[in-house]
Parts: sequence; structure tokens; C-alpha cells
Amino acid sequence: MKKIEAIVKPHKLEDVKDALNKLGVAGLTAYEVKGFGRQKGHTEIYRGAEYTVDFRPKVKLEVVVEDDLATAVEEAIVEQARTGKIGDGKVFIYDCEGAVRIRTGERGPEAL
Amino acid sequence: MKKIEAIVKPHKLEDVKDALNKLGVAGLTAYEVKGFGRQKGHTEIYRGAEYTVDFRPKVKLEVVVEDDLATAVEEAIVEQARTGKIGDGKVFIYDCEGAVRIRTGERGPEAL
Amino acid sequence: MKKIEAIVKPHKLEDVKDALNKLGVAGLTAYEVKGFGRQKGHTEIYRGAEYTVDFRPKVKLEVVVEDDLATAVEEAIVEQARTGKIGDGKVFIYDCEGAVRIRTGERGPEAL
Amino acid sequence: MGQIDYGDTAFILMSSALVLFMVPGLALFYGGLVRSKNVLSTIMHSFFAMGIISVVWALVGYTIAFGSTDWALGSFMGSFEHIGLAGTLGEMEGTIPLPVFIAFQGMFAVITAALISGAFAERMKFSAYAIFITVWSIVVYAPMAHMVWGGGFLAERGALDFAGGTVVHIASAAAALAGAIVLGKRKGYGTTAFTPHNLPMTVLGAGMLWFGWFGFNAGSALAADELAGTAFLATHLAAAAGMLGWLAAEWIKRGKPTTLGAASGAVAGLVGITPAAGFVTPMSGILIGLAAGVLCFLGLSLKERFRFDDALDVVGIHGVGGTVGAILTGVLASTLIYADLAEVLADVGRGGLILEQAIGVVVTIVFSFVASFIILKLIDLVIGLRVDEEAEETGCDLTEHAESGYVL
Amino acid sequence: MGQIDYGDTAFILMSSALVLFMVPGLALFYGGLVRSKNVLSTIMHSFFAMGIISVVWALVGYTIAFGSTDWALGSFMGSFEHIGLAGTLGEMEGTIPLPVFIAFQGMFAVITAALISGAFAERMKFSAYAIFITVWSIVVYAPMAHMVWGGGFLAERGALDFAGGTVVHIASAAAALAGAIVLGKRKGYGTTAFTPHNLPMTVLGAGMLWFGWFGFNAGSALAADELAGTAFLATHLAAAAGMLGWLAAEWIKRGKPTTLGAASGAVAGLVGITPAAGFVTPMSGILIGLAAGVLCFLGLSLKERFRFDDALDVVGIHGVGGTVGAILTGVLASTLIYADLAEVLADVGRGGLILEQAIGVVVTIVFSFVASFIILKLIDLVIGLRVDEEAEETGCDLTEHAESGYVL
Amino acid sequence: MGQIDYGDTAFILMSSALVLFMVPGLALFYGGLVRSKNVLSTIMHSFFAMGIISVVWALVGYTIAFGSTDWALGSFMGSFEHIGLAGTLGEMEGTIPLPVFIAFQGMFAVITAALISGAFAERMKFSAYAIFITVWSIVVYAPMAHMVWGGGFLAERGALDFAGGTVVHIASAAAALAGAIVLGKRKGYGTTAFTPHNLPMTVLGAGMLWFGWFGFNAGSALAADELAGTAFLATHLAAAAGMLGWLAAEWIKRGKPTTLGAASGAVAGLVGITPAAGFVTPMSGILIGLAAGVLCFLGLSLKERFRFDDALDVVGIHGVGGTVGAILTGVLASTLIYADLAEVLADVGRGGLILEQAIGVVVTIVFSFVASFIILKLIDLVIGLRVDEEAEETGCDLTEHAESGYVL
Ligand SMILES: Nc1ncnc2c1ncn2[C@@H]1O[C@H](COP(=O)(O)OP(=O)(O)O)[C@@H](O)[C@H]1O
Ligand SMILES: Nc1ncnc2c1ncn2[C@@H]1O[C@H](COP(=O)(O)OP(=O)(O)O)[C@@H](O)[C@H]1O
Ligand SMILES: Nc1ncnc2c1ncn2[C@@H]1O[C@H](COP(=O)(O)OP(=O)(O)O)[C@@H](O)[C@H]1O
Repeated sequence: MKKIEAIVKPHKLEDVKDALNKLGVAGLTAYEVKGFGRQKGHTEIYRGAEYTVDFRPKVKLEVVVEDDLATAVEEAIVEQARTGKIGDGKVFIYDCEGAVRIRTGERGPEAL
Repeated sequence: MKKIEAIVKPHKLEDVKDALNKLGVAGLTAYEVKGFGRQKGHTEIYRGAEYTVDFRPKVKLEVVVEDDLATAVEEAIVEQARTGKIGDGKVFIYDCEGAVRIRTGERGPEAL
Repeated sequence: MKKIEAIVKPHKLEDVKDALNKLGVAGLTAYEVKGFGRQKGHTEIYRGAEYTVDFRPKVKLEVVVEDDLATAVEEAIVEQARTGKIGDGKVFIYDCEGAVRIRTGERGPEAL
Repeated sequence: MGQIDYGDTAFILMSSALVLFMVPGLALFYGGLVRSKNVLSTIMHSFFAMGIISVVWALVGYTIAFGSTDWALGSFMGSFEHIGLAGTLGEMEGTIPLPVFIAFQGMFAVITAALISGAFAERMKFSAYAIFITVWSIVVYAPMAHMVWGGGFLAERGALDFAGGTVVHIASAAAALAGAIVLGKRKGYGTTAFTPHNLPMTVLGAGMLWFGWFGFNAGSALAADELAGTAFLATHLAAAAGMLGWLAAEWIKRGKPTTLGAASGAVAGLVGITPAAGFVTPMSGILIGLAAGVLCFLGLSLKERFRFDDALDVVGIHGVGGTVGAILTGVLASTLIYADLAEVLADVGRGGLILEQAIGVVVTIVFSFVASFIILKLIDLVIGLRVDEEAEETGCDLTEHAESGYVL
Repeated sequence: MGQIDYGDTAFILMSSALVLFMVPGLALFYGGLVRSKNVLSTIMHSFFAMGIISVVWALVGYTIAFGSTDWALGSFMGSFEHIGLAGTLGEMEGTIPLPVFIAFQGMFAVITAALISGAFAERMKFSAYAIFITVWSIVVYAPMAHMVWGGGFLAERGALDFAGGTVVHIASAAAALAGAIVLGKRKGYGTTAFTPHNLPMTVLGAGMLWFGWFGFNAGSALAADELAGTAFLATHLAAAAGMLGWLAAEWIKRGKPTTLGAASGAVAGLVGITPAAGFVTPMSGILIGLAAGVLCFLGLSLKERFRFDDALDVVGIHGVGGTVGAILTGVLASTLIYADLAEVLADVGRGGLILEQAIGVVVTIVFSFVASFIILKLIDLVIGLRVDEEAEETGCDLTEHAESGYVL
Repeated sequence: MGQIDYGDTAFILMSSALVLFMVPGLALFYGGLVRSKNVLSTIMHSFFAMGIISVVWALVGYTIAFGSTDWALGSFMGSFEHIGLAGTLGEMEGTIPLPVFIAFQGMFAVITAALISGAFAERMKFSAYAIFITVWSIVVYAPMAHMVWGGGFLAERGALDFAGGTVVHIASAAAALAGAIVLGKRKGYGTTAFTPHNLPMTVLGAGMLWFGWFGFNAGSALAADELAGTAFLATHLAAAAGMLGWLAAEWIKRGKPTTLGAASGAVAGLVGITPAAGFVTPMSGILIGLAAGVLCFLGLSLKERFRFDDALDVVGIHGVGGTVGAILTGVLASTLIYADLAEVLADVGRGGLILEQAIGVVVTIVFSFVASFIILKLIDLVIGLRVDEEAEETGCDLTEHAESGYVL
């Protein structure tokens, strides 16, 4: 199995989820993260003092899929999350050695 | 070393942590995530309009252990986190190539 | 490529980020987590009742880099995040099989 | 010149403080309803009104609203004799010192301007907002107050508006409607979920509004007398019944009674009772509240039907509620509370009174809507009303104010 | 019929507003203490009481509490002459218009019902809650108010309860105890940590309560006179001393003074002074506050000893504090403040007075507990009191109201 | 002995409640500005003052401030005749019962102590804080109040301070400066970002302060008369203008108007008008507010220039604002509002009056700074002022109070 992690702009999460769902991905996990990258940060002002904040709000999503679905998933994410502006994010692919569904104890691709 | 990631129901975190601790796991890391899966979401109503929320609150925990502990950890998680109802979550296993304890610089299994 | 994950004390994030940036790392992702480990937790008191909280606030950061940068990154993190006190955290290294920049579709090391 | 009564003065001073306190209440009521990236810009809309409108009121608003009717435009606005509060020291308004009346009325000017902002949430430039409410308060609010309360033509015709059903609620709702139309919809409207980010904040705001509204309505008696007492009780019962009406409608139509529904319904009831508080019996407050609660709930669908993005439902609550209240004031006004009513009824009959109320509503809507529309278009031409797309995505807190609401 | 005094009327109008403001204060005080998934349902308990109890008060509560004693059940409840507020317009209560008194007393009915809800938090069905407080307010609260304040039998016997130590605090605590027992413990009680999710919210709530309590206690003088003044000062000092007492006890027993302890202690002191405020000197307020602060802190352990899940400590704070206050009212009541006391002391002596106070406490506990128990059991039979297990796990905000407290 | 006026009494009772309400307002104003790990300890600073200072005021503070001047130290402190409030029942202060005056003044003692804490945030031991404000209130505040309001030597000299520009704001700011210096900088000061964790909380706090300040300033008329009315209006306009002044300065210097700027500017305006409210016309309130808003904004840089860590800008806002207000009171005091001024001007002229104001400022700064410095050093010697490094990193909520602010 492959684990695909994607860091995307927060307002793209819904679209990505819907696209993956259509591909037959039955589950995924998402959470809010702070991203540092080429997209520059911003300045905040409190009581006359300026503070530079380098991190941008992003959403990270993780999905484990069977090997043969990996490319389709990757492409779907790229397609949905792209705005063409800097800071659109990344997709990373990792190997996943095992999976278990807690409820049933099913293992491997069955567990997804 | 193996990295074991588990996505569980939030109120199961304490039990899982205690069980792993008894197994001799000295440390772990947890955080709140939003899970999308077979367990259906819910509807929220604001000013008469209905919104469907597909994500459920879950907790993800990560623990890196020596290879021979991996199965026991996996089993303990499954045992503690199971309620038998849909949405109990998953356990995923990955390979971990290296570990360092920041405080001491110890490397590999020593670092855990 | 390698993915380096580090769990560090929250107030060290800025220093680590700056150090990695100097090393030529162009991006990274961070988020707040709760850590359980050797560093003991604390007690909270509400209406006369005592509660033990085992988890400590930590920050986790993730950075994917080309293989040859991995060691430098690891060292920089250890150097910046170390206070010498218990609870300084860990660095873990994983293999990363693929990367895509969503904005451009660039793949592999180009995407970082 | 009247003799000062210390009890009345104490009451109006405290009522003024209560009305002022409604403004941070409104800030939170609105602030909790937007997404967290816009919480400060939304709060700022109300809070800033406390600054600019108060000063504008002292400089010109008061004299336009309550200056002498005795000049060419006297039916529409007061003369400029009291510009910069000139000639107001040492004067009385009934049994209270004039400066107390000025303060009390100034708070109404502030909250009315702030109410509009619910339609502007999450996309308006702060600079444009600042200019808009300043101009609006001078050009729309102060003349409206004059027409209804300051001896202008609606007062002459006999429209009843105890504490501001038309002047405050309908006028602000009409401006909000113009704003929603001119600004256009928020990015993602219809596809993205615009759900409240902090409902406890909204409920706190509603509690502050309910509390402050006692100053608003009972204080409008300008004395601590029985009229203040019945207005107080009618106000309270209308708020309570508004909550129940909304919750019942919601429970039936959606299957759940919501916390936001309770808060919104209470505000709807308070809006509904505002024009009526000093003309109806306390028990009529229950009827008006119920009607406002149910009808405002139903009124929410207006924005879907007519497809304008009134982000925080100013039209649905203040427009519908104000109209319901104005009409029901005509229907339920009672000689038990308002002795002079006998004469009016003898004169034009109940039907005539209701008609007069309807005329008041229509005049207010038309005047405020048209004027607001023009002002907004002019500002749009000159400096632009709306933040750019990227700013809208990032959130107005950062782009307009360089601040973040929360770092929890 | 009395002559209106505008100063007194101003004061009671404002006091009524302050007491109303305690309810959102209580909503936040309680709301901050639960887990975030139950914040709205907990807030809703208090907020909804503002709606339903206010209307019920106008319809029947007032006449049961303050209707004439001159009929068969006059010792226990007033006659139904004022149903729907009939015959109350144009009347006076002392120097203030009767509608003002009705409003003021109505706020007490609201907050008393809301106080109970602390024992229901995190597991009660909203529909069951709505029915319970409605019935309770009619069947328990209004008669209690009649017995103590409306000329009923406790008033006749001479029990002293200035602003509601028995009627408000003990009555609600006894109902809360019944609720905790009938509902049963929250899922996970004893194993899971039920820690507050937002203590700043709780402290804000406590601040609002303290503020509003001035209306509650000083307003109970029904005049802006010296009695109101000493009651005000005694109330303030008792709140302050309650905080110090609790913090001291906590510092000694647990090693740390907590913010929640400061807030809880202040509330304990306020509860303690409630029955006493108009009978004791301001300095006695310090003693009562200290006693209430320390004893309520110790009283928290009651729920552990007797193993009931009084989620937000209604029994520990309002039950213990109310009882301490009622007894100490007997001990510390002073002729310096309450001239008529001389006669009472001549009659029955200090011991007799204290006994009378104790009788008032016991009657209240027994009556409210038994009645509440029965009402709850009946509701449980018919529609069920408690949400199901899964709902409890998900949180009542979503399952009962289809809302989320925060999306930060 | 005066005759009681119920209107005046109602007004001062309510004003006292409003001033008390400023304290939780301040707790939130400050609490929102720190990092979330210190939110409770910061809130506790203010909230705890409500407990300890209220009791201390009744025990000794009041008599030191308002006891007879007729003894050896009468120019500096009152005699001890009213220790424990002895001999205060049944007495009058003008037209209001003395206990009402005592309550009103006690609230000033509380908020003044709490104001200081802004300089202590995020690093002070709670035990040291508790001792400090207790001692400070007795040794600095009560004598200051005596000197200015209780017939002491500054009163004698003719310094004008209507509601506490020197006694409250300058005295607390001087103590804050001493605190910032003695405590030293927060760990990471200058390198880490100390950004506010919850600005909506801060804005709510500012709203509560604005609301309560009406009691503070208008209440200082001790009557519900025209003076109270003009003071009320001047206060409101100064707050409004303070906001505008700060926002304008900020918009020019930083390119953005901030929400925190609006809140801070309003507070600056309120501070500025405090000494002046009963001596100047309402329109002068606009001038004073504008000046205070702009100058306090500029005054923020003081702490950078002189490198002390006044965490929440007590010096920049209360010190600068209080000084601006005190001086402008001399400049703008008007016989239209304060008839007796004619005599003063005849006597010493406008220049002499301004000089007297300046003397008041200097005396207050020197006295409060030196005394605070000594008290702090003594406490530091005996038990230590500051939490240890690790505690500072973890946050004072956990280490000092064993609590967490939020579990959202
Ligand atoms: N090497 C990396 N490792 C982990 N996360 C990264 C890395 N580079 C970028 N990111 C994440 O991707 C986000 C977007 O990257 P950025 O460089 O701003 O824009 P783009 O993806 O358009 O080149 C960052 O905010 C960060 O969260
Ligand atoms: N393929 C997947 N990749 C990553 N996370 C997943 C995946 N499938 C499920 N999850 C996570 O597991 C949680 C539970 O899955 P769900 O399908 O609802 O129930 P069950 O585990 O009982 O089959 C989801 O909420 C999601 O967080
Ligand atoms: N085996 C592990 N797997 C995942 N995270 C771990 C593991 N061990 C420790 N951690 C993380 O590292 C943090 C620091 O570990 P701890 O044992 O407290 O101190 P130290 O790193 O100094 O030995 C923990 O809070 C936890 O977040």
C-alpha cells in the first residue's frame, strides 16, 4: 500500500475529498498545519509593534491506498488543489507496510 | 524500527496510551484530526440552513518502536480502541530508518 | 528523498525553522501535538479535584529533503532544539518515494 | 424649562450606558457568526461605530435630528443651531438635563450604524466601511430621527415609533439590503459552508443586547415612571416570546431547536417590540414577540429567494422584525398605556393608524435604501468597496487590520 | 396606594436589568465548565430559561407567587386573580409601579430555574429539560416564593429571607440533587477527566453574576434607600470574602489557589449573603462570605461521599451556601439594619429565630426535593430524561441542537 | 447631615455596580493580550483584586482615605476612626447614605490595584502579587486618595482630579513602572513574539470598561444631576475620540488601523478624560480624547526607548493618558461646568492652575514609584517576585494555579 500525504490550501479540502471519494477512496484523515515555504508570510501589528509571521495556514491530508490507486489519487489531488498561485502545496508518497481496521481486525488492503 | 500510526476515537486515547505504556513503550505523540470514512458525518443547522459535515473528530497517535515490539503495539491498540462500532479507526505501519534523541544525541533504538 | 520528522519544544520552532532555512531547505510543515514520554506530566486542580495530565504540548515539524541533505538537516534540528533538559524531543527519518509540487506538477527533488 | 428630576436623570443616564453596552454586544453577536479569519474585522465594524458615530453625532448629527423644525427643511431635518453641541449646556429635555438626552440619543445613532454591518461581513474594505457609516449617519440616520422623533413630517402625520422600529431597525435593514446587493456575494457563497465560528460568543452578545435593550426601550420613556415600567416588562416578554416563537418554528421545520435560534429569536422579539414598547400592554409584548420570532425565522428565506448575500441576516431579522413590530404597534396600541391614543382612534380609526404605520415603514425603506445605494455606489467608484479575492480568502482580519483573532 | 418615587423606580428597573443579566452570566459560568462538545447545550439551559420562564411567569407564576393569600390555599399559593397579569396595570407596590415589581420578581423566577441546570449538564435531553423547568417553576418555585415572600406560611412564621437564600438557592439546589440522582452519572464519571474547557468564560460569567447580584440583593430593598446601600455593601464584601475563604481553604488543602476557586468562592459568598443582605451589617457580610467560601469548598466533597454526579456543583455551592447563609442570617441579623428585629428577638429570642431559619431550610429542601423527584420521574417515564450513550459521547451540542460551539 | 435623595442614591448604587464591572472587564482586556498559557494567571490578577482589596478597603483603606483630617498626619492620611467601617452606619455623604459612598469608593480601590498588574503579566508569582497589591493599596492608594479627595494636602492646594486621573491612573502606572523594572523582562523579550492570544476577549474587555467608566466618571458627581450628565457625555466623547486619535496615528505610522488600536485608543481616551470629566465641557472631551489617543500611541515607544518590559502598556496608556488628562484638565477646565473655577482663576490664573496640576502629577509619580519600588524589593528579598525559568516557559496558569485556560 501507499500513503499519500498532501499539504493544500485550506479551502481546497472539500474539493479534494470529494474527488478522492469519487475515485473510490473510502477514507482519509485531515488536519490543520502551518506551512513555511516560498509563499511569503505576513506582518501583524500589535500596539504599534510589527511581527513577521512566516507560517501560513494549510491543511494536510493523509490517505492510504492500494498501490495501483496511488497515481490516480496523486493526480486527483493535484488537479483539485491547484490554483496556480504560489503556496498550492505538495503531494508526498510513502510506502505503507501494513494496515488494520480496528473494528474488525481486517488487515492489509481489506482494512482501507 | 517501525512507526505505527493509529487513528482512534478521541475518548480512547487514554486507554491506548496506558496499554502501550504497560507494554514498555516509553513515548508517543498524539494530535487531533478530522476523519472521513464509512462512519457517516452529521448535519448542522444555522439560521435555518442545513450543512453537512463529513468529517468526524478523531485522534491520531504515532509511536516509533523497535521492530519486534511492533506487533504487540499494533495488537494493544486494536484491543483498546475497539468499540465494535463503525468509525473505530485504523492502524498503519511504516518503516522508520532512523531516530535521534535530541537531548542526548543517542541514535537508533536507544533514542526511543 | 528523505522525510525528517521532529518533535520539539514549542518555543524552539522558530530557531529550528531559521536554521533549516539557512541550510537551503525551502519549505517545511509544522503542527501542534501532545507528547507523552519520559518528561512527566502535570497535575491540574478543578473544584478541589486533582487530575493528572500526562501529555505535554510539543510541536512536530516535517520536512522532505533530498537524500544528501538529510544528515545536515537532522543535525541542525538537534542542535537548535536541544536545551539539555528532559523532553527535548526526537528526530525520526523515513524514506519518501515521491513528491509533486501541486502548482507546477514538478516531481521529485524539483518539487521541494 | 422643566425642573430636573434626579430619579429620571439617574434612569436615563443608566439607560444610556446600557444602550452603549449593546454595541460591544452586537460586535460579539455578529463576531461569533463569521468565520474565525474575519472575527476581528466584523467586531471592528461595530466597535468603530462607537468612535466615529459618537463624534459625528456631537458635531452635526444631533442638530440635524433634534435641531429646530422652524426653517425651510424643518420637516426633514433640524436646523444647524446646535452644531458642535452649541447652546445645549444648562438646557433641559423634560425632567432631565439636555446633555443626558443628547448622550442617550447618541447611543441610538451608534447602534443603528453598527447594525447595518451584518450585511457587509467578510468582504468589505474597512476604509469604505468607515466612510459609509459616517456619511450614512449624517445623511440618512439623523434626518430619519428628525422625521420621526424630532418633529419632522412622519411625527406630524402621527406614526408611532416608541424606541426606533423604523428609525433604527428598518432604516438599518434597508441600508443592509442595499449593501448586500452592491457588494455582491461572498466568494464561495452557495458552495462553501459559512458556519459560525464561535456560538458562545454570539449568545453572550445576545445576552448583552437583551440587557441593554431595557435601556433602549424603557429609557425611551425619558422618565422612570410607570410607562418605563410597562415598556420594560413588554420588552422582556417580547424577547422571551421571540425566542419561543423562533424555536417552535425551527423545531417544527428542522427537527431541532438551536442555540443560535434561541439567540436570534430573542433579538427578533426585541426588534419587534421596539416601536411598540410604550404603546402596548405587557401581555401584548408576548404576542408581538411570538409573531416576530416566527416571521423572522421565515424571513430568513428571503435572501435565498432573492439571492442576495445578507451575511448575518440584517434584513431577515431587523427588516422583517421591524416591519412586524411597526404594523402590530398599530394593531395593538392600547389606551391603557397610551392615553392620547383615544384621540387618534377617534380621528382616523384603528385602520387609519395601521395605514399610518405602514406609510412610516415604506417611507423609511425607500429613503434609506435609495440613499444607501447611492452612497455605496459612489464610494465604490472612488475607492472601491470590496477587498480583493485573495484578501477574502486570507480573511479580512489579516488583510485589513494586520491582526489575528486567536492564537490559542 | 403608594405614591411613585422616581428614584426608587429607576433603581428597581435597573436592578431588574441586572438580575436578567445574571442569566447569560450563569450560562457562561456553567458553559465554561463543561467539555467543549457540550458548551452550547449547557449555555442553552440557562438561556432558554430566559424565554420560557419569563412567559410562564407572566401567565401564571406571578399570580401563584404574589396573588392574594385570601383563599383556601392562601398559605401555600396566591389566588389566580392576576392570571395573565390581569389587574396589574396602574397598581403600585410600595413606591414603585406594580409592573416594575412583576418584572423584577420575574427575573428571580428565571435565574432560579436556570441554576438547577448545573446538575443536568452533559447528558439531559433538551425536550425533557424544557418540560421540567416549566413545570418546576409553576409547581415548586412560585409556591415557594409565595410561602416566603407572598404572605404564605413561612412568611407568617417569621423566617427571614431577604433576597432568596431559601427560595432561590436552596430550592434550586434541592432540585439539582434530585436531578443528579434521577439522571444518574455521566458516562465515564470517575474514570474520564471532566475538566473545564474554557475557564476565562467561567470567570467572565462569575463577573457578570457578581455585577448582577447587586440588583438581586440591593434591589430586594425595593427602594434606593439606606437599606439598599447596606445590602449592596454587604453583598460586595461577602463576595470578596467568599473568594478569600475558598482560596485560603484551597491553598491549604491543595497547595494552589485556583482561578476557578476564586470564581467559585465569590459565587459562594454571594449565595451566602443572599438571605442576609438586608438584615446584617456590611461587616457581617465579610463573616458570612468567609464562612460560605470555606464551607462550600468543603461541601464539594459531598458529591463524592454520596456518589451523585452533580456536574457543576449546584448542591455544593447553592445548597451549602444557601444553608450557611440562612442560618447565619439568624445568627447575625442586627437591629442596626433591621429595626423590627427587636420585636422578634423579644418574642422568640435569638435561638428561636435561628430555629425558624432552620425550619425554613428544611421545609424548602424537603418540598423542592420531593416535588422535583416526582416531576423528573414522570418525565422520564413518558419521554425519557437522558440522551443515549452515543449522543453523550458525541456531545449534546450536535445531537440535541445540531450545532458546534467552536470552529476556531 | 444631608437629606437622602433616592434618585442620587439609585445613581450611585448603579455607578458602583458599573465600576465593579470594570474589573472583570480589565481582566479580559488584559487576559486577551497575553499568550494563552498565561491567560488565567493574568485574569486572576484583576479578579483576585476584587476579593482582597474590597476586604482591605472595609478594614482599613476607607478610614485611611476618608477618615478625619483632624490629626497629626491629616494632610497625608485620614484618622483611624472608621477602622472596620466603625461609625459609618446611618451617616450621609451629601444626599446619599454613607455606605453607598463607601461601596463606590471601594470599587476605585479595587480597579486601581488591578490596573498595575498589566506590568506584571506572564512572570510574577501569585503569592508575591497578592502581598504586593494588599500592601500597596494600604500604603499607596489609600493615602493618595486622601491627599486628593479626602481633604489632604493636594486637595488643599487645589489640584483638580474629578474621578482619579492621578489617584487611579498615574498612581497605578508609576507602580507598574516600578514593577516592570524590578521584575525584569520576560524570558525571550525582544526575540520571541509576544502576540495577543485572543483579541475578541480584549475588545469585550474594552467594551466592559467603556460601559463601566460611565459609573466611574459620571458617578463621581455623587448625584444624578446636570454635572453627572455633562461628565457622562464628555466621557463618552473622549472614549470615541481616543479611538479615532489612536487609529489615525496608527494608520499613518503603520499603514493599518487595528482592532487592538481601537480598543486601546478608547481606553486611552477614557483615561485622559478621567480627571477632567466634571470640569470641562462635553466638546472638550473630544479634544482630550484625541490628544490622549495620539499621545498614548506614541507613548508606547517609551518602553522600547527605556528598555523596560511593561507587558501590557500600563505606563504607555495609564501613565501617559493620565498625565495628558491632568494637564489638559488645567488647560480646558471651564466655568460653564465648574462655577468655582472662576475663583481659582482669579487667584492663581490659568497658568497657576496648570502648574498645580503638574505638581499633582509629579507628586503622585514620585510617591507611588518610590513606595512601590521599596515594597517590591522587600517582597523580592523575602519570598521572591518571579516564577522560575521553567515555569515561565510552561506558563503561569499551570505552575501558579494548576489550571489550563482552554481545552477546546
Ligand atoms: N520540503 C518540504 N517539506 C515539507 N513540507 C513542505 C516542503 N516544502 C513545502 N512544504 C509545504 O508546502 C507548502 C507550500 O509550499 P510553498 O513553497 O509555499 O509553495 P509551492 O508549493 O507553490 O511551491 C508550505 O507551506 C509547506 O507547508
Ligand atoms: N484509507 C485511509 N487513509 C487514511 N485514513 C483513513 C483511511 N480510511 C479511514 N481512515 C481514517 O479512519 C477513520 C475511521 O474509518 P471509517 O471508515 O469511518 O470506519 P472503520 O474504521 O470502522 O471502517 C476515518 O475517520 C479516517 O480518519
Ligand atoms: N517512541 C516514540 N514515538 C513517538 N514519539 C515519541 C516517542 N518517544 C518520545 N516521543 C515524543 O518525544 C517527546 C519527548 O520525549 P521524552 O521521553 O519526554 O523526552 P526525551 O526526548 O528528552 O527523552 C514526547 O513528548 C513525545 O512527543
